[in-house]
Formats: sequence, C-alpha cells, structure tokens
Amino acid sequence: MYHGYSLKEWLTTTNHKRIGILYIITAVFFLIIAGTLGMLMRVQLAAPDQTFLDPFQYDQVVTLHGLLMILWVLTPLGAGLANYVVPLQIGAKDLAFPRLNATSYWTYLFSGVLLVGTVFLPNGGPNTGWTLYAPLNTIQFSPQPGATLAILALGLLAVSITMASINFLTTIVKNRAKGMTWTRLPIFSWSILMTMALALFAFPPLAAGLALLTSDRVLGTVFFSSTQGGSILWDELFWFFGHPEVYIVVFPALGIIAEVFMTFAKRPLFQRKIFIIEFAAVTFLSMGVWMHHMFTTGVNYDVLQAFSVTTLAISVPFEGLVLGLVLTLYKGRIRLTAPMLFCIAAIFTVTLGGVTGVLQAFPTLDYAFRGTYWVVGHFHYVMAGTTLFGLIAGLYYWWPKITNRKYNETFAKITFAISFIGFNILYFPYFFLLDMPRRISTYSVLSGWASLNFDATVGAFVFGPAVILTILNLIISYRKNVPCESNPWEAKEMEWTGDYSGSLSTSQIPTTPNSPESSKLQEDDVK
Amino acid sequence: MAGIKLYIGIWLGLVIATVMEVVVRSLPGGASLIVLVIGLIAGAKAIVISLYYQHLRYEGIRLAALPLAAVIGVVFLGVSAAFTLAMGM
Amino acid sequence: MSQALPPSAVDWNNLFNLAAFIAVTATAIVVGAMIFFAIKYREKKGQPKFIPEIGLSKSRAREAVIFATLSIIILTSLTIASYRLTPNERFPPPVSQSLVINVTAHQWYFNFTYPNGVYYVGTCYVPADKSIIFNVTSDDVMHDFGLMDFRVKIDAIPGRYNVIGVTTPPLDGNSQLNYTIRCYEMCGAGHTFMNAPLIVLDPTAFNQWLINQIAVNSTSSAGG
Amino acid sequence: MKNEESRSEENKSSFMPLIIAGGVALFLLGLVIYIPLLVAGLIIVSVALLKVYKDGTEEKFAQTKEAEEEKFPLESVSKEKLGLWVFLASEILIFGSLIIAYIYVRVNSISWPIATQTHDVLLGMTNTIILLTSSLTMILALYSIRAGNVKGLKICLGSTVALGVAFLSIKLGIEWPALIRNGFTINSGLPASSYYVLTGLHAMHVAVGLVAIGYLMIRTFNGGFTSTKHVAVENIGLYWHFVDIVWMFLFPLFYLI
Repeated sequence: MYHGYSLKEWLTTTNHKRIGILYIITAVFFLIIAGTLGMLMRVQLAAPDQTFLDPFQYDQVVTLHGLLMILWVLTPLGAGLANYVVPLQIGAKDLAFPRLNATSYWTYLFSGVLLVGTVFLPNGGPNTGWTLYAPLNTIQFSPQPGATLAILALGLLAVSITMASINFLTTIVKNRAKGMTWTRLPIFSWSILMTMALALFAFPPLAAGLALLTSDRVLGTVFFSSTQGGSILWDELFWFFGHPEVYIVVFPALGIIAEVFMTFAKRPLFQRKIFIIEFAAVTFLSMGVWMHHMFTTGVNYDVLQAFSVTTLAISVPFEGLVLGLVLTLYKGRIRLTAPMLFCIAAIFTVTLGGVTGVLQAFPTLDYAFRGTYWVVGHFHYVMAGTTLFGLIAGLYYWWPKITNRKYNETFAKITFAISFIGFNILYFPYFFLLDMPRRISTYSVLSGWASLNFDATVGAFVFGPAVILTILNLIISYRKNVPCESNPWEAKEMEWTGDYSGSLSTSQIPTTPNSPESSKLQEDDVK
Repeated sequence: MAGIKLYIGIWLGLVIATVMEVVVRSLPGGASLIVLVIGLIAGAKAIVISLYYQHLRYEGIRLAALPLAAVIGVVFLGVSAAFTLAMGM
Repeated sequence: MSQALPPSAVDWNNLFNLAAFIAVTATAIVVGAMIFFAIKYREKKGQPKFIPEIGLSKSRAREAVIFATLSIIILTSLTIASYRLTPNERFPPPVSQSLVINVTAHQWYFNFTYPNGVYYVGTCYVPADKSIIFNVTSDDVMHDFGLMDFRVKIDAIPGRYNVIGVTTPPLDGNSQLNYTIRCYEMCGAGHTFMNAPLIVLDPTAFNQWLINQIAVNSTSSAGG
Repeated sequence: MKNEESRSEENKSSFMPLIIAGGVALFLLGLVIYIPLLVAGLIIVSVALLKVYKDGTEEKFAQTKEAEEEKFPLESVSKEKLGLWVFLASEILIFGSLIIAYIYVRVNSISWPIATQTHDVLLGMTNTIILLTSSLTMILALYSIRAGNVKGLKICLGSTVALGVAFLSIKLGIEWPALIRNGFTINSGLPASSYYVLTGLHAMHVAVGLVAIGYLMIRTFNGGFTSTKHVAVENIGLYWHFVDIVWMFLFPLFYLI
C-alpha cells in the first residue's frame, strides 16, 4: 500500500523522506484549492458588472487565495522538498529532531484545515485580504468567528514553521557528514539554510502581532482598534514578517534553479563563492526593507527614503544571483529537459518580476503603483512564476529520486509550454491595469479595464489546467510503475551519487580525496 | 565552570540592582534620565544573567551570536518603529 | 473633449517611461543571454564525453563586479531623478497659497470639508490651476485616497492626518475637468464601489458653488 | 533496504505528533466556536504529552549515535542545546516585538497612567527578587548535578518550583484581583490591555517552565540524571533563565517607568 508503507506507518512516521512526501502532497492539495479560488476570481472579473460572487464572498476568496498560496502552498512545498533532499545532500541520517519534524508537519496540515474550514462557519471566513490590515481585522469591522479562526490558524502555521526552522538550522549546522564542509555544502542546502534563518526572524514578530490581535478579538483588548497608532503598529509587525516571507518563498526555488542549471548544463555554478555571499547579502538585507510596503502610510518620509535605498540595495546582490545563474549556462552542455525549461522560465519571470519590483522601490513611482493591479502583476510574476515554476522544476528534477520513476518527458514539455503561455496571458495584462484597484469584486464598463481583464481570465483558463496536467503527469508516471535508473540526469550532487567528491557544487575538487569510507555514504542513506 | 560563590555573588548583585531600579525611580531628576538609567540597569541585568546563568560566557561568541542576532533584530524593529513615530512630513 | 494630464502626472510618466525602458532593456539582456546560451550550448549527439570545467578565471569575477557597479550607478541616478520629483507630492506649497481640503474616509464614501466649514459627501469640487492640499484621515478602517490621474495616493488612517498635495491643471477651454478618486486599500465589502468624482471648476464657478453650499449646509443642519 | 530502514524506524515512529497537532487545532477551534471543544483539545494534548513523557523515560526515542560529523562552527555545542538556543532566539523576537508594540502604543497614546499609581511596586519588586532567586536555584541545580550531587539537585529543583509557584500566586492571586477590583480590567483601554497581555504571556511561560521543571523532578527521583548525563537540566535551565530575563524588562516597563 501507499509507496510500500501501511497507513499507520504514514501517520506515525518520523522519517524525513516520508514527511517530505506528506508535505508535498498536502501542499499540492492546498495548491489545487487556492488555484480554484484564483479561478473563481478570474471568472468574476472576466467581464464588467458581474454578480457571480457578491463582494463579501469575493473578499473571502481573495483573502483565502492569498493566505493559502503564500503560506500554505509555496512555503511548505519548498519545505517538503527540503525535507526530502537536504539530509541526503548533507549526508545526515535524518533531520536533527525527527519527532519535531513530524509535529511540524501535522501542525501545518491542521492549521490549513482550520483555515479552509473557516468558510463553512456561519458568516463565513476572513475578508480582510491576506495582509489583515488593522483595524479592519478587529471584531468591530469583521465580527465573524471565521476571521478569528483564520488568525489562530495563521498563528498555528507560524508555530509550525518556527519548529521547522529550528529543525533545519540545527540539522544543517550540526548534522553534516564528515567532509561536508561549508564550502562543499550543496547550493540547495545553502538556500534552505538562508530560508530557515529568515523564517526564524520573520515569523516571531508575526506571531506577536497575531497574539495581540487574538487578544483583541477574544479578550476585548484594544491594540488595533484604538485610533492611537493601531493601524501603523499592525503594518510594522506584519511587514517585518511579510517582506522576508517573500524571500522565504523564493529562496528554495532559487536553490532548485541552481541545482537544475548545474546538472543540465553540466557546469559548476558560476562564481559559487560570490553566489553564496550574494545569497547571504540578500538574506541580510531582506530584513531591512519591509517599510517599502508602507510608502503611502504617511509615516516619517526620511525613514521611508532610507528604506527605499535598502530596497534598491537588495536588488544589486539579487541581480548578481540571477546573472550567476544565467552565466552558469555559458559554455555548458545543455539538455533542455522539462525541469530545465521550467527553470529558464523561472529566470525570465524573476527578472521581469524583479525589475518591476525595483520600479516600486522609488517612493515617487510607488505612490501610483500601490494598491493597483501593477503590484498584483509584479508579485505574481515572482510568486506564481519564479517560485511555482522553480518548485515544479524541483518536483520534476527529484521525481526519479523520490519515486524511482521517470515522468513522461514529452508530456512534461507540452504542459510546460501551455503553462508558460497561459501564465503570461494571465499576468502580463496586469502591468497595464495601472489604475485598477486591487481586491475589487467588479468594475464598471466605463473604466476601460474590461478587455485586459478578459485576457487575464483566458490566461487563467490556460494556466490553471496546465498546472493540473503537470500534477497528473507526475501521478500517472508514478502509477505506471516503470522503475528508472538511479541517476537518470547524470547529476553530480550528493543526493544522487552519495559522494560529494565529484560534486559540481564545489568549485574546487579536494586535492586529497577523502577515503571512500568517509566520503561515500551508506547505501540506505542515499536511497 | 564557575563556582558556587560566583553564582551567589551574581544573585546578590542582581537583587541590589533591582532595589536600585526602584530607588532610582523615586529620585528627583528628568524623566528621560530616569528611564535611561533604569533601562541601562535592566539591560545590564539581562546581560549578566545570560553570560553567567545561561553560561554564554563559556560557550563562546559563535553560539552567543544567535541570541545577539535576535536582539539586534528586535532593536532594529524598535528603532525603525520609533522613527516612524516622528510625525513630521 | 480631451483632458490635459495634470503636470505631476506628466512628470511621473516621464520618470516611469525612463525607468521602464531601463528595466525592459535589462530584462531583454538577461533573458536574451540566457536563451542564447541555452540554444548555442545545447547538447548535440556524438560529442565527446564532457568533463566539466572546474576552475574559473579571475576575469569572470571582474565581470560580476562590473555588472554590480553598473546597476548601482543606474539605480543611484534613478533615485536622484525620483527625489527631484518627490517634493511635488510630499512637500506641497505653503498652506497660505493653497486650498486645504479635509478628507474623511468612511465605509464606504469620502467626505470633503472646505476651509470655511462647508462639507460635501461623495464628490470633490476644486478650482482649476490651483495648488490643493488634501488632509486625509479615516473615521473607521484604513482606506486609501487615490488620485491616479495625478499619480498620487495616500492612506486614510484612523487617528492620523496624512497630507497630499496636487496642483490642478488649467481648464484650457473645457467647462470642467473630471477625475476619479478611488479607494486603493481593502476596506470591507463596499471597497469595490468606494470612489468619488473630482471635478475641477473654473475659480469663479467654484466660489459660486462654495457660496451655494454654505446655504445648503446651514439649511440642512437647521433642519436636522 | 526498506526493511532495514523501517526496522530502525519502528522505535522512533509515534502517533503523538499527529495527536498533539490535532489537539492544538481542536483547542483553537473550540476557542472560537464551542468552549467544550477547547477543553477536549486541552485534554488530548495533555494526555499526548504524558505519553511522550512516558516514551521519553523509556528511552524509546533515544538518538542513535551519528557517524562522525562536521563540527564547525559550533564544535562544543550539542544538537539539543543548539536547537534550544534557536528556539530561544525566536522567543527573544516574540517578546521583543511585544515589548516594542507596548512601547509603541504607549508613546503614541495621549495619556498614560503613572505606573506607581496603578501597580504595587513593592509586590513587583518582591516578584522580581523571587524570580531572580529561582534563577539562582536553577543554576545551582545544574552545578549540583555536575558534581554528581543528586540530593542537591532535588533541593534546588524543589526550591525553584516553590519560587515559581510563589511568583505566579503573587501575580495571579494578589496583584491581578486587586487591579481588577480597581477597575483596571483587560478591556479598560491600552494600559491595561498591554499589561495583561504581556505579563499574562510571561506568566504562561513561567507555567510552562514549572511543568518542565516538574518533569525534571520526576526524572530526578527516578534517578534519571548523573554527573555526565543531565542535558535536560541544562536546557530547561536555559529556558528558565530566559523567562527570568524577560521579566527583568517587563518589571521596569510596567512598574517603574
């Protein structure tokens, strides 16, 4: 049964591989829910003056789509792949605290169930947008119990991710096999280290904010309902979490892109050391840019300008990361497999999403962009483009590792083409909807937004099914039960070979190779 | 590892510092000066506890960097929040 | 009848066009290089076994530094260009020379109060060719006072007055100019429909309207 | 391969992560829609934690010794201790953010009551000294067991629990009722809101610490610690000192300034 294990074994497992698989399955499940919600929004906005959803329903759909996609889909999908791959890459038997890992997973699952469950409560779920701005999030303006439950679910998720970050940081620092020095640490493990370090710093302030908000809603305190700075307080706490969260989401995808590029270009990473330094610089700087989400709140303008500068500063190392990835292909021996194609698409979207983000870093320009579909286009290029494409590439790339099956390459390439085209039809028009406010449930004919919105809806009906087809491809290949070879990509990384000495991650091969006993891992560690 | 006398000595120091905080409160002087002094005493107490009772002094800077980073994060959040308070256009 | 773009919108458009041009060029270079590499260096059949090149020459590191320097220069100059623009919006002309309008956002409408105490719900009348200061606050939840035709926006936050200044364009032969104020922050179920027309009138017509309003307000308050 | 792996895993696998997570979810659901569910969740979590404790004492989850590992940069720090310090870092950020939120609302408020008029400084100071003393006894507990002195460990842990209970009884039993009688209730405005939420969360941490030290005591009486094997004493001690440190800031913030 189930991958050779009984149901009980799945429910009680503390093995990092099976927990990784559980994470991936759950995240894909939430992806389908959140994607469906996205489709509902596109249906509603396909034409002017539609009444398919009423404004309150639409608000709930917007909120759940945002919360689910960012926190219950993209973050855990990266964590799931990390769960499976990182211990293999660093030569650890398991994560440092296996039971904590299991607790982290189940907490994540139940928090997601609670969040989705809010819509079945009387008066519906949260309707405040995923940013939960105060004082709209207080009991006075959103009295439904579903909104309280959503906040508690978010808090539970914060606990889950904090547990995961404790686990991964300890594992990567303490559980590396003999010989797996920091310079040899594979780049995906580096990216997870940075992700988890960021998560450690980002989620506690959110948890603090949620604690205050919960006490507001349950105990009747007045932190966010008071007019004495309550709105700005929430902004500060939320965005101190919210901006690093964007990087928490995108880092695993960048790590995957690096691994895939190295494997399919048969090249070491371009300037690996500089790449890691740039990675660390982005991690560090991303803690200091959150106030660019508050340019129009009217707080002290000099502070905002300082944050504008840090935001621009972060684009320099980030650009270095992208260039490093592109130059990895230089003089390579490139095989355009499905993961490679997805990664190339992800680089395209991260570049476009990135430069549009840089434009928003100028307060003057952001005064116009804020709260419009331009912003929606920007972050969907980064999130739905880079992150989702990167994670799909990761799934394709490690699928032979996880399931011992090869997916159908032709089918995968076709779905790639469809999803890439659909993606661009869906999100590119957003850059031209410069004056359309976000989160409006409908618009009038006079606004002139109808044709672009119709395009986007058409794109949604191409992109959504393409993602489903991708998932189907993976499932079908698993059901077909044709085992593949153990290293179909001729990859050089530890998780495939069980030996780091030939790894493309390190720019220098050790001059004195370690003895086979210490560098070669035991068979069942890698399999 | 430190000896029992050191631990008790530190405890005594912490208690005295606590009493001092309360005394400083009732002294005449500018409100901001009192806040500053009390803040410094509280910070010193926290540092002493973490250095000796949590024996960070003996663990070395590499481990101490972790809580230190967290504290720096908090201070950064606080400083930024403080600046945004300044209402000026 | 074509409406002239307000001066701040023209400036904004110029800066945006410049920045967008640079952004699109950068994207084209990066993506173009990537696609070029992917095609040029793709694996062909019958090639000898490939041994990855491990060492990297120093000149490549120099390239990375050059790219970083280049982008810093571009970003710095854009920042300077944008700062030059900023005062128009953030530091409006002195209050004495401007018309100050208090805007109070509610769920889900805007209320405009003029210096002489006249208030008007749902529509904002302003004189042409005049600097206007909006003093924006909110009565309930967070809203956003967005005037996209002028490319400005400011949050309406309870307990807080945020200031935004614009200069209305001259009428240029039109009898009036029509713009739209929209709410750009999620504020509940009525967010979708929370907008207000901004009508730019000839100064004399505006004064006439203001005088009429005094009468209307006094009768309505007396009646209430 | 599968057999080998599952055999080594059978020892580690457990329903408890699933049940604890489910219990917590039930607790939160109950908090919002139906209080009995909250109680049920609480009971489930407690029972599951007891089960975990039982498994733990049976050494069921004992870590298998790993093969040689890379140690840089934390050569001398055990995995458990590093994990705990990472956890403490997240706690620092939570309490730090809460304190910043408190300072923020306080500075932003037009008026704020004078601390000494609402709070009893003497009681606050007593509580501070009690907590400091409990920190001393906690570090002496570690000192004792390092020297192999199990009796000293028992005495020290016992006095730590006693002092912790004293702290909570003064806070919850004397201070809070008096404050509530004076109309300083949780929903009577920002000063009270911030006081109850911050000190309440701190009290919760004290309570969790007391439960953990209770667990240490039971293990001590079962002869669970020796001069070489006392990781739990040290780690729970680190947590307890952290709770102490938080109070070092909360005391002046609420009682003095």
